[in-house]
Amino acid sequence: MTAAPEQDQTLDPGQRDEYLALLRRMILVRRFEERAGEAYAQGRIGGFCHLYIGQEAVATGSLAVLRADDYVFAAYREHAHALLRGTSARAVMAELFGKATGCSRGKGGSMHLFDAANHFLGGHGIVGSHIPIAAGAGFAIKSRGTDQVAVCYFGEAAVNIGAFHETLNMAALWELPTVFVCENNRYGMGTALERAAAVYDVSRRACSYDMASETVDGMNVLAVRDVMARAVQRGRDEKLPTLIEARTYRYMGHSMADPIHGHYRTKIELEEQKALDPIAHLQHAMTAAGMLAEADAAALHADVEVEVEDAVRFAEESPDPDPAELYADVYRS
Amino acid sequence: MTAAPEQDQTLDPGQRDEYLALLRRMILVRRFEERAGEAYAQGRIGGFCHLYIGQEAVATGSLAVLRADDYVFAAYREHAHALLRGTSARAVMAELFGKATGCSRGKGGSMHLFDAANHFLGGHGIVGSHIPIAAGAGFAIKSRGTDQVAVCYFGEAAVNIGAFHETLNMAALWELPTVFVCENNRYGMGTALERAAAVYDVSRRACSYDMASETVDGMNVLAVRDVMARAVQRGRDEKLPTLIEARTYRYMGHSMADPIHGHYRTKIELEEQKALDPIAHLQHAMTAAGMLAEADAAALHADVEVEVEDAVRFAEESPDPDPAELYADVYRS
Amino acid sequence: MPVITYRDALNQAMREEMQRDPTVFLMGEEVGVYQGAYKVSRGLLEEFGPQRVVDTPIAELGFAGVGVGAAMVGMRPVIEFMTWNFALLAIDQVVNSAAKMFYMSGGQVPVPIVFRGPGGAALQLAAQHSQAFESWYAHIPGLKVVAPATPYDAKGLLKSAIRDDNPVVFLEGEMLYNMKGEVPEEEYIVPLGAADVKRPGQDVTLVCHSKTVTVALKAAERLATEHGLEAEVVDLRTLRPLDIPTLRESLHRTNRCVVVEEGWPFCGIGAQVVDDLQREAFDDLDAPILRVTQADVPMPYNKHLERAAKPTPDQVIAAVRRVAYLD
Amino acid sequence: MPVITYRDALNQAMREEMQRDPTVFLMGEEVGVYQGAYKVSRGLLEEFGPQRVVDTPIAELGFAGVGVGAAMVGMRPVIEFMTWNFALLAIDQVVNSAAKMFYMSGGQVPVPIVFRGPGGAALQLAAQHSQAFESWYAHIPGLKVVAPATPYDAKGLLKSAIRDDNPVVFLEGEMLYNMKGEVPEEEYIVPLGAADVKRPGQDVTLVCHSKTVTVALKAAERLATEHGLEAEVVDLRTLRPLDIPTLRESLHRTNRCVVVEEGWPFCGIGAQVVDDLQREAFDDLDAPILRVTQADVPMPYNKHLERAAKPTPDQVIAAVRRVAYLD
Ligand SMILES: Cc1ncc(C[n+]2csc(CCOP(=O)(O)OP(=O)(O)O)c2C)c(N)n1
Ligand SMILES: Cc1ncc(C[n+]2csc(CCOP(=O)(O)OP(=O)(O)O)c2C)c(N)n1
Ligand SMILES: [Mg+2]
Ligand SMILES: [Mg+2]
Repeated sequence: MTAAPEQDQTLDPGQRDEYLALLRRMILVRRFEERAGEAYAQGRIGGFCHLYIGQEAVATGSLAVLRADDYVFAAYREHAHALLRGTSARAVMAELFGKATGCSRGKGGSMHLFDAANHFLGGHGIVGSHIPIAAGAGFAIKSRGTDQVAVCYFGEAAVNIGAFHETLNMAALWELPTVFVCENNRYGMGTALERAAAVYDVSRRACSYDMASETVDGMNVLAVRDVMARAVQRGRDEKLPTLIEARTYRYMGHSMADPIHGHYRTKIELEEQKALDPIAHLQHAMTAAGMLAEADAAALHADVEVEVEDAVRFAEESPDPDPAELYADVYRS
Repeated sequence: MTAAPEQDQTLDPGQRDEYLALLRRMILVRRFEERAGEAYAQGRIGGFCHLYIGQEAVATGSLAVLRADDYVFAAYREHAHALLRGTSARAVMAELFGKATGCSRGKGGSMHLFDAANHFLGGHGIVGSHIPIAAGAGFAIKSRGTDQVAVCYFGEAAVNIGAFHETLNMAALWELPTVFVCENNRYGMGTALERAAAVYDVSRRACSYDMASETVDGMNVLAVRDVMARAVQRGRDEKLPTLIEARTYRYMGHSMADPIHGHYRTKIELEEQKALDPIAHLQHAMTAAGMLAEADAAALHADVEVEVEDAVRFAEESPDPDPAELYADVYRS
Repeated sequence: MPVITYRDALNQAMREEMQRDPTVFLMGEEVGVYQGAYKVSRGLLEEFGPQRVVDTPIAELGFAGVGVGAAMVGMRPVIEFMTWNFALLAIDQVVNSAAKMFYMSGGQVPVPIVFRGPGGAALQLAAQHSQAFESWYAHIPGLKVVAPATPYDAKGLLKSAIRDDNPVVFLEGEMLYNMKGEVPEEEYIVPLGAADVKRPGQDVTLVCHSKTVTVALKAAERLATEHGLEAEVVDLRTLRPLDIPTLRESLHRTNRCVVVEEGWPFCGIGAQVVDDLQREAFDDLDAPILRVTQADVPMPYNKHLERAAKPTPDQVIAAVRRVAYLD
Repeated sequence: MPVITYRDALNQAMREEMQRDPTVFLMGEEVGVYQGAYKVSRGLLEEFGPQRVVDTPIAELGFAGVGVGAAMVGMRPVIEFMTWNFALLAIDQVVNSAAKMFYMSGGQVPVPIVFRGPGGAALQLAAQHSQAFESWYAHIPGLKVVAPATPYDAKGLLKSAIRDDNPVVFLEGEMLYNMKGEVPEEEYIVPLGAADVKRPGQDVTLVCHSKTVTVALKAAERLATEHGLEAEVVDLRTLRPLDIPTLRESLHRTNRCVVVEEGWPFCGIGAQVVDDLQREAFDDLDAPILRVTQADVPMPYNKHLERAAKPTPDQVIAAVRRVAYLD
């Protein structure tokens, strides 16, 4: 039931720049989340805050193959998706701090990041609710006859809810260019997938809809990228949906309020999974292949550090929304 | 996509009494429904009234193998299920007439027949809503450790709704002794299954839950009975659920307010299906096998006629509920 | 002026808006091939094709969500619920997604969508099919809620709703679909948020909407001829935002008020009208405001019980006589 | 008397009822292995085993329906919604199945079930996680609706709810789980349908429930010390059926009333209280009844905006001064 660790792909020297970009993005996400966790502990971020640490390869690999005009929808564990979609670390961090400069102007918070200019459309807090919403973007694309795709990220626990089923049926029936990316990190809060689902393989659920599906090692950013590339192509060219199951793991508790391990999973399991760290994985492979000098790696980390610290400072120094904002944006006039 | 007409089973002379009973029950249902249709046309039945004509073999064959202590749940096309479960034709007809002597005391009507003494628990009007409810009875059975089963009847259009998915997953995961009988009559109102579902085979949906499933010719009462017997045994002995898909057809419009054919299906298709009439099917087979003399058949029909006419008269002559009933039964004190 | 049904008025509104704006589409159960469960969408599939008149599986939650997503990326979906009873399955999308998206995105992502379909009781459809959810939707900031009573209003309000940039809950009366009334040939709209005085009067204000406008008008006729009282009948038309100024103005003249609605009493629309008016017009009130509502029970099937459960002109007249201190 | 938290009071109620009656079971997300998302069910899995403390998939509609079915055949399910926000997905089962079954079966099939979980806003959970749906459930005949404010009431009311033969919607306050209060060691129950005067007074009646009881009590203290006004604080405890006699009796003495609630204003609980009181006690009212509610907006994330959206003692004091014609 563990994420099947795939063979290391042999790295292609011609793709060094791309590898480097992927590595940097994963490090950015990791560092951003670590700092968000610290800020939360200091009381500067409130509410629920769900970190993405451990799962970086999934969003990084998959979002790398999208175009700017595609649409992206995510759940509440979505800081990474916003960042990788192009929202600045400043705007995301400021949103977590509830500031007027945040990407949702301080009104959405951690669970409701939006960046319409980047076609990043949330940030949804009700499990499964954004699955039909993403299919709706797919429907609009099909209506207009463009070759965009809509992409939806959700956890494995969302697969058992009605909205998943209703949507996958419609997406397959109507042939909507939508990619459903299930980030199977094995737990929905404290419930292991095998205690919530009669069938462990999420990708097998596609059988009920005659939908294309693939399972991928979600700790391997290159594998994710390649699977996603196929799914996106299927959407653009054939106007068909795909269900992707990325087997991954979260290293933190469900949210900042929850324990990292305890009743529902063991410390040993956690350590085993940490050995599969997606960032270390790529970094070592590149180093081994002579594509990344020690100094380059250090520079990468330092560079990210600067970006994230700048984001924290920006968030701290930004103003709260004007009190009149309370009554703004209820209706559009 | 038609109901695969199965080979006629060779009839077993030792089972003549049982065949006769099944035949009589199907004729009772048919005649009851015809009379209900007439009464509706005369304005003596109101609201929505969904007739079961054409589908008799499904409820008749499957309910024949249940015990009195099993629980049965149905949707709004459930006159047959109530009758076959043992509610008198009088009590069902009186309910359709809205009378105090009806099985729901005139408060439920055609869509909400209940007979708690017979463990017939509705009569549900929201598509799919009784699927988890039936699983709840299965859950209670399992909790108490008895060997009853809960049985749920629903149409093929209900398969696309979230409640179906959520329930089948839980029933399989928790191993609930529940039989899900999908009456695939090919249409949900005016929508053919292939226009609503990415996958035509309802029984294939069991793949998402690792649940046992079978497809059966729903125009053949004996085939239905045998498939149901296996499913019930699986529930009683192994405490496991089953999904049965019975391929059948309705000869009337969706409800009395709807056209029999038109935009959504052709008259030719209807005639083709009428050639598969489940009652004629069994009656001819029995006659051919020398198990049913012409006179016996006539007596059967006459006997049913008396029962149904008596029910109509009873319903007509019964009183309306007392006006005070309006405020009774909102709460149990 | 042509006289057409409420059903056809709604049909015209959708047809005209679909002709005018290619981003408008209609989606729901049986809206296409079957021409609509209540034939409101008759002919639209033939005119606009299956990409704009979309038959769905029975999956209220799913197709409401599809509508929300399409609206978020610039379409203007009209989502038909076969009846609002079934919309309970989709209510998470209406409330948690549609109503909140613009606000929680900090004003970035409007959701211009109309959810429409028949609500309230028809005839003998019993408990699960006879419910009026006006007050539920009107409770929710972010939604607009409309409930027209006449063909004219139905057409003009639906056109406004489709053009509105916010999610609009549009509650039609199943019992009104066959109602006839004058509808101009020329294009017109009725703005959201404006009540309409359907009958002037100075003795008592009858507040109503949707099906109960007829009930109130019938009561008003009999009040005039049999009781010598002239009732002013105010049709709310839009329930959120509520047109308080029109109500206040009427109450200022009549000093008495009865609210008539089809829904259950507890926390119904009438309760809010009472709350607003006793606060904003306390000194104008010569008597408590009374309400006439559905009986506080699930709807029974039997037709006599059902009739007794529904608001009637008799009940309105009795309430008016009480607020006029005649009984 | 032992002092325990509201959380533990609820826990005791469930434990005692499960010990007392083998048909009682608890079902919901994370109620077992994880000990409850808010730890209300701590220790119950260990004591009663997995057939009576049942972890579910995320499938609110499905497991609510499973509860309804189990109740129909004689069990007494307690269905925990992790929060009432997610119960929107299950509301069809609560309203169309649970609330109507007894009626539409002609009194044959009772549904003794409790739906419980935290409602209302906690801290900075933003629009989709900060909603108080009291008035929605209270709108529905066939449901009883309970919203306790103290550990004592929480325990006593939950025990009554579990023993009740009707579906009960039991709304807990997430912000109240850590609140401490005295709870007797001996068995007791608090009957459904009875309000409780939490503080006597003669100048104004403050009507409240759940979290706003604290708000009202704080306001009352300051009204007494800073404004010379003695407020009577009436905690509704049960919202349906509503204890009108207790409210009337209070208003008869105070002649002034302010209703405080956590939900949105439009068609909120306060609207119904106003409707009832202006009708039943019109002549006792010296001023309009005012209401203090959540701001009529989806809940914003920013903590200052959030604070401004919630009802506060300051707002209550301002309203009281207005109904006392001091401002
Ligand atoms: C409909 C609904 N039910 C319950 C919740 C509470 N909840 C929030 S996250 C979560 C677990 C989801 O797990 P999964 O889908 O696997 O995503 P992950 O958190 O692992 O990324 C739950 C139960 C919710 N937000 N929405
Ligand atoms: C949730 C819901 N949506 C829509 C309806 C309206 N409706 C009643 S029956 C029906 C078709 C159901 O078809 P199927 O499940 O195949 O059963 P059949 O009528 O063929 O027996 C529809 C759409 C409903 N009752 N409930
Ligand atoms: Mg997960
Ligand atoms: Mg069907």
